[in-house]
Amino acid sequence: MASSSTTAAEPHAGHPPRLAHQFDTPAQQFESVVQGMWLFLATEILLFGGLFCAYAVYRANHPEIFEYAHKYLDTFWGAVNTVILLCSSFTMAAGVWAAQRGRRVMLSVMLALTLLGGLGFLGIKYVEYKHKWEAGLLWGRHYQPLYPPGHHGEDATPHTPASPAPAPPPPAPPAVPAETPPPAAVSADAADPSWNLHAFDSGPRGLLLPGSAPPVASEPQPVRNVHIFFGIYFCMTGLHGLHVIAGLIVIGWLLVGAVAGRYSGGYFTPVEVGGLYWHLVDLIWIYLFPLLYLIH
Amino acid sequence: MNPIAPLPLLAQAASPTTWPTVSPGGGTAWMPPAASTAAHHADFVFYFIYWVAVFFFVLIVALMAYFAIRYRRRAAHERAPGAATHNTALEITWSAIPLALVIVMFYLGYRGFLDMVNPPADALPILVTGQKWVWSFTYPNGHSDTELHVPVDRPVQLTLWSSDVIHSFYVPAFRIKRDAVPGRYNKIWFEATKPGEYLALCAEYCGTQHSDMLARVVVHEPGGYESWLSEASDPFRTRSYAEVGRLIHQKRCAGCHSVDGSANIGPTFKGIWNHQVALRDGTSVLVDENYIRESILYPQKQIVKGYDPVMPTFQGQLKDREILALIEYIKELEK
Amino acid sequence: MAEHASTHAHSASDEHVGHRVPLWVLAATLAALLALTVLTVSVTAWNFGRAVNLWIAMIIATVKATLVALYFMHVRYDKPIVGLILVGSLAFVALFIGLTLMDAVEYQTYLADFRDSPPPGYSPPEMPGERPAPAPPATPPSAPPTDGGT
Amino acid sequence: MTAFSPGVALDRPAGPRTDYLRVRAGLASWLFTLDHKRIGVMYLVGILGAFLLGGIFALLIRTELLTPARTVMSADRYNQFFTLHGAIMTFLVIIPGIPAALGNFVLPIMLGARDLAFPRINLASFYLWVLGAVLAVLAIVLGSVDTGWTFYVPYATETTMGGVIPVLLGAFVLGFSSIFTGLNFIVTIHKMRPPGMTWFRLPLFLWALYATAIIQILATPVLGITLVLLIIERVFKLGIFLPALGGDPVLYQHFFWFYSHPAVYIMILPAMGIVSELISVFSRKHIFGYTFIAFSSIAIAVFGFFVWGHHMFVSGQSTMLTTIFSLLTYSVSIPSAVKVFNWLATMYRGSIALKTPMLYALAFIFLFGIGGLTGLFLGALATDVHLTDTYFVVAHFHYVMMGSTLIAMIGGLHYWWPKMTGRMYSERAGVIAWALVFVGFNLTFFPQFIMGAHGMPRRYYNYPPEFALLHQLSTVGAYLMAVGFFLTAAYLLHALFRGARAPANPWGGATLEWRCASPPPTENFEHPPVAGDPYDYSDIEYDPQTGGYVHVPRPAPAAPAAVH
Repeated sequence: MASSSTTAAEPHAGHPPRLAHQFDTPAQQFESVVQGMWLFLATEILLFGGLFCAYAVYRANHPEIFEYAHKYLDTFWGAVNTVILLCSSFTMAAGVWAAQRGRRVMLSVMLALTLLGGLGFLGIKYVEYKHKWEAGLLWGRHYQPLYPPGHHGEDATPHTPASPAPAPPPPAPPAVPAETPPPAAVSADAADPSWNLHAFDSGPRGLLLPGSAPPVASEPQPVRNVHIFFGIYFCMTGLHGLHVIAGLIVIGWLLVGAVAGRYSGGYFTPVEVGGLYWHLVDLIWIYLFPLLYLIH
Repeated sequence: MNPIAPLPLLAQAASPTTWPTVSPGGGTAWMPPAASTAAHHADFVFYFIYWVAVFFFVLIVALMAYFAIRYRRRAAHERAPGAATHNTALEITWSAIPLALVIVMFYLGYRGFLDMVNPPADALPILVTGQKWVWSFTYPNGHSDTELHVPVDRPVQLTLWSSDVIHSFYVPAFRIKRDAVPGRYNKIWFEATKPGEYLALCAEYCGTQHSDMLARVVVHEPGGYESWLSEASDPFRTRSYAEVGRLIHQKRCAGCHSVDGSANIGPTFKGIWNHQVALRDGTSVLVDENYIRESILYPQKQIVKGYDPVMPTFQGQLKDREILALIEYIKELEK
Repeated sequence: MAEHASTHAHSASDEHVGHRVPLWVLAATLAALLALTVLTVSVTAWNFGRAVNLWIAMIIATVKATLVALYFMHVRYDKPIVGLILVGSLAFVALFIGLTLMDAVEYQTYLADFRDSPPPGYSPPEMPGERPAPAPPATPPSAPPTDGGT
Repeated sequence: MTAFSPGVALDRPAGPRTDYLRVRAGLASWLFTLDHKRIGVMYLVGILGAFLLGGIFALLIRTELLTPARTVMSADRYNQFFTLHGAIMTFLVIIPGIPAALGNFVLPIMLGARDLAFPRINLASFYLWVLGAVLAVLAIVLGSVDTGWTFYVPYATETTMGGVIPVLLGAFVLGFSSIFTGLNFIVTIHKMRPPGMTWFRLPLFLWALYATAIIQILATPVLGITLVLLIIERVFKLGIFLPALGGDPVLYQHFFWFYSHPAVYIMILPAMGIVSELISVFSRKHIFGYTFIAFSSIAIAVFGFFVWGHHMFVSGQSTMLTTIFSLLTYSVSIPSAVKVFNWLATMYRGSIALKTPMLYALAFIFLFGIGGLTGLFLGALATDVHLTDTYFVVAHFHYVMMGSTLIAMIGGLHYWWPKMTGRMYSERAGVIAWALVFVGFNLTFFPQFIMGAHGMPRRYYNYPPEFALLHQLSTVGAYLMAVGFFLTAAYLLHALFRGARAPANPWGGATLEWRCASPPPTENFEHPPVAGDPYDYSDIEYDPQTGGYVHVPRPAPAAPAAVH
């Protein structure tokens, strides 16, 4: 990103190597690049801000969608991914620490660990996506769930109320939602009367006084528009996943440079800004995790 | 002093349409005729801002022109006589005066708007449906019509929705406008003050015939609204089925379907009865009562070859009897 | 705005750019982050009500995010302008979400009225996932979806 | 301070070896250049090309509106043309216009820097602009687009035209081009100011570009995510905005206007910056109320984020938010008014030279006066309900976006033309073209205020016959304006090849760009001059030999070394 302008500085009389001609001192260049990166991170925050806004609007107005649908998500794997990402953020910070001291081996190891962490995160994300794909837990009209919520089976066999949900491979989730609805939820859906339209012979009820409550209000309402949760879920985690992939490409490139000994205690700007980017990816996940997985 | 000119010759020659006038005269220099309570307030706010704006604009331009002439540089080396580079008191003054003025403007506009959104309890409710590209109005007795008829001096509340894209219901003479948005009800109310005929337009861009999405607005003298509604609700009392069908065609279908054999957005009604028509999917179908009925209620099911699937459904807007009347009219066209 | 022309005060040597956060601070930050992750997950065992649950989750997340920003991203050691950029961008996100949310909450009644009493002849589109695919309910009164092919 | 030695002015003409235009030759030396001046020139060429394209669409629209109903094209064609006109003019012309073309050229020189902080990102942003332009053209080829430049849902997700997705992608890419330009400008202004160039010695154009860059950074990403969501809605039917899936089309409008209203200030702020420069230089008088103007730019940039809902007064926005947005909308009018009064006070007791750039600046005040004051009608709720979505709005935003932004851009182009090309254009032709544009513009758009107030909705193919005369006046005005623009293009091109050699400082400006040669050398300054007050003309003297002005340093009391 911002670092690219500094990697191949044009030779300029009296300039140290790697100092671009428009700068006077390495410190000025370093500060400029870091500030540029921070401004770029600000645009990333605003970019995600749009999705957080969509989330906030639907969560505030339809909390029931989120309370119902998040049970399709597996808190255990979300938590594991959070831990992985936090650890990779730490290794990245440690990598910067090593780069500042010119410790090439440690920098390379730390970058490699960060890379592994990111790949692990994506691997788990892949498993989660695959499960949702197979279970029909998708956006819009593709939302055709095979299971009731709370069922985290990785297999794609249709759910029958008789067979309990197989536990996920690793130990049971730390917090199984206490209020898992009974399996009858599906049949409640089917019997929902809310779409039985009343014949309108004498004008729409919408024109009546606001005080007259609709007659179906007392009946147990199934949750409508659950697909919106999955639309938001895929947008948010998808955009975040794209950022993880971009971050991994940057880190891979840094790793190559580190192994080749391109960075020193006096010049480690790319490691620094790559690290900032990776921390932002972490920062956003820190919010996504409770907002998507920990609703209760 | 209405600047809206009578029809110039050039336009007359080229305009085949039957657009009614938006400003039938009687307005002011800047505003069309005012025919609702909201219109009078809106015009007051408009002219208040107008005169403030004119004052400041004339002041700015006059000073600018005066300075440009008075202090004109006559020789290239000439220097500016003045030196003041700032004057805080002056600058605070010319920030504060506009501030005070715009707060007044905001307040005036806000008061008019509050009146516009809070209907009186006894307002006459009318449902307005926007669809490409026709307005329909459903009256409290269930009658649905493409014209808006309202009594004079009585508040009317419009509840707007759209069955496809966003439209905007706009009556210039009443100074009201509100979007019709799919999936929700938007509301607005007005009280007409002058009997007569006005025009409602669509103000939110909605596609090919956006500019022809018009509706006649009739403000009745006291008592006129009730007699119109009872007459319009039961057109069969005095007319034959085919005659009613002709009226319905004029109101609802003529925009897309001709009766003289020429093609339009949809197929013509002439020469189809009891004939086979080719469909888009390669099959063909006989035009009979069932086919016409289905085309009106479920227009997306069978699309005639060569046409786009753009027709909206008329479910809930045409009653069975009215569909029968249309069928009779189409039969009649063959004679 | 207190930023000055930045070329002064730095020697032309290329040593000592950036900020050196001690390694133990980074490790302690990680430990705190992991502890907070355990906390935010385990706290879901209790239900304090919709709003409080959300607030607890968001406060913990904000503490975590602050730790990451201050130490991993070393905002704490940077010039104030960096913090200003971060806080400023968050403030504008808050502005965007805040005003949009205020409006959306206010106008929900318009949507609810429509849902509860749709206009005559309106056939609501079939909502995804409302009926399980294998067993559609008998005789839905509504006709084909209106969002057909316009 | 090692790198600098105080001001040796470079106002001798640069030879072919140093002049940025001729230092290297060949197409590749332009396509891969990292010189901000060359990138600025390439932007300028591209943007003027896009302006021609958008202008042709405008003329086609105006031709169609010569008569009610069909004049020369079908309704669908008309809908495509106004969409393309809007999208091209907004995203390809006026948003990048001043910052990316003129700003790119001038900013580092005015600052006393050798280049922008990130020359490669600067070049990348230019190529993103090119990609956006290619996508827009692709959209025209692939079945065009008829959504209006606002892409309102659900129309934009339902229309069958094939060009919708390319246009959305194009706008997305252009957003990133804009972000990178803004990012570059902010870092450059923060970090690359040479000694002596303190914040309050920044020329006001730079303050304006700085304020603009803040908006570009903070608002444009939201456009990005909005367009991505819209593409996903159209392709995959996501359901966040689509009413048929329980979504909310009004939410889309919030998303769209959160960017697109501040975008208006991306357009107008740099224009105000140019006018501040022009008024002061051509009055030979210190700008009046420097700090008020500088801070009013920042104030407009910030307030600009608080008012987006005023595009939605009739859309189904709640009454409460509508009221709040109306009140906040008026907050923007104060800093705008302050600027206008300060410009007038600058002219007072000045020494005013009515050269072409100054004429454009005066036209700006006139047109912005009308554009700004008609905004008051649209901010008041009771009148906005009547006026919104009519030609009144069309006229209002054309007065602001075209009459103000574009006019200032052309004024700036004339002002810096000698600096960019090293050639003078014909002053007489300049004045004639200015008069044509000015009269043509008012003839085009003033009748639209009258039409709109009388209830003529916008985006109408057909219209009531009583509006025909006003529409015809408007069309005649558009052609007049086109003649003016073609004349401008002709004499500027003529000047490029045949114009007289420009002196280093033809207007007597005191900002730093006038202290390097015309055209400037690649590195701008061998040793940047120590910046003084950018509006202090006391040591600028007319030099009859070159026909320009020269900087004659006086033994003035040394400026207190600003900060350290």
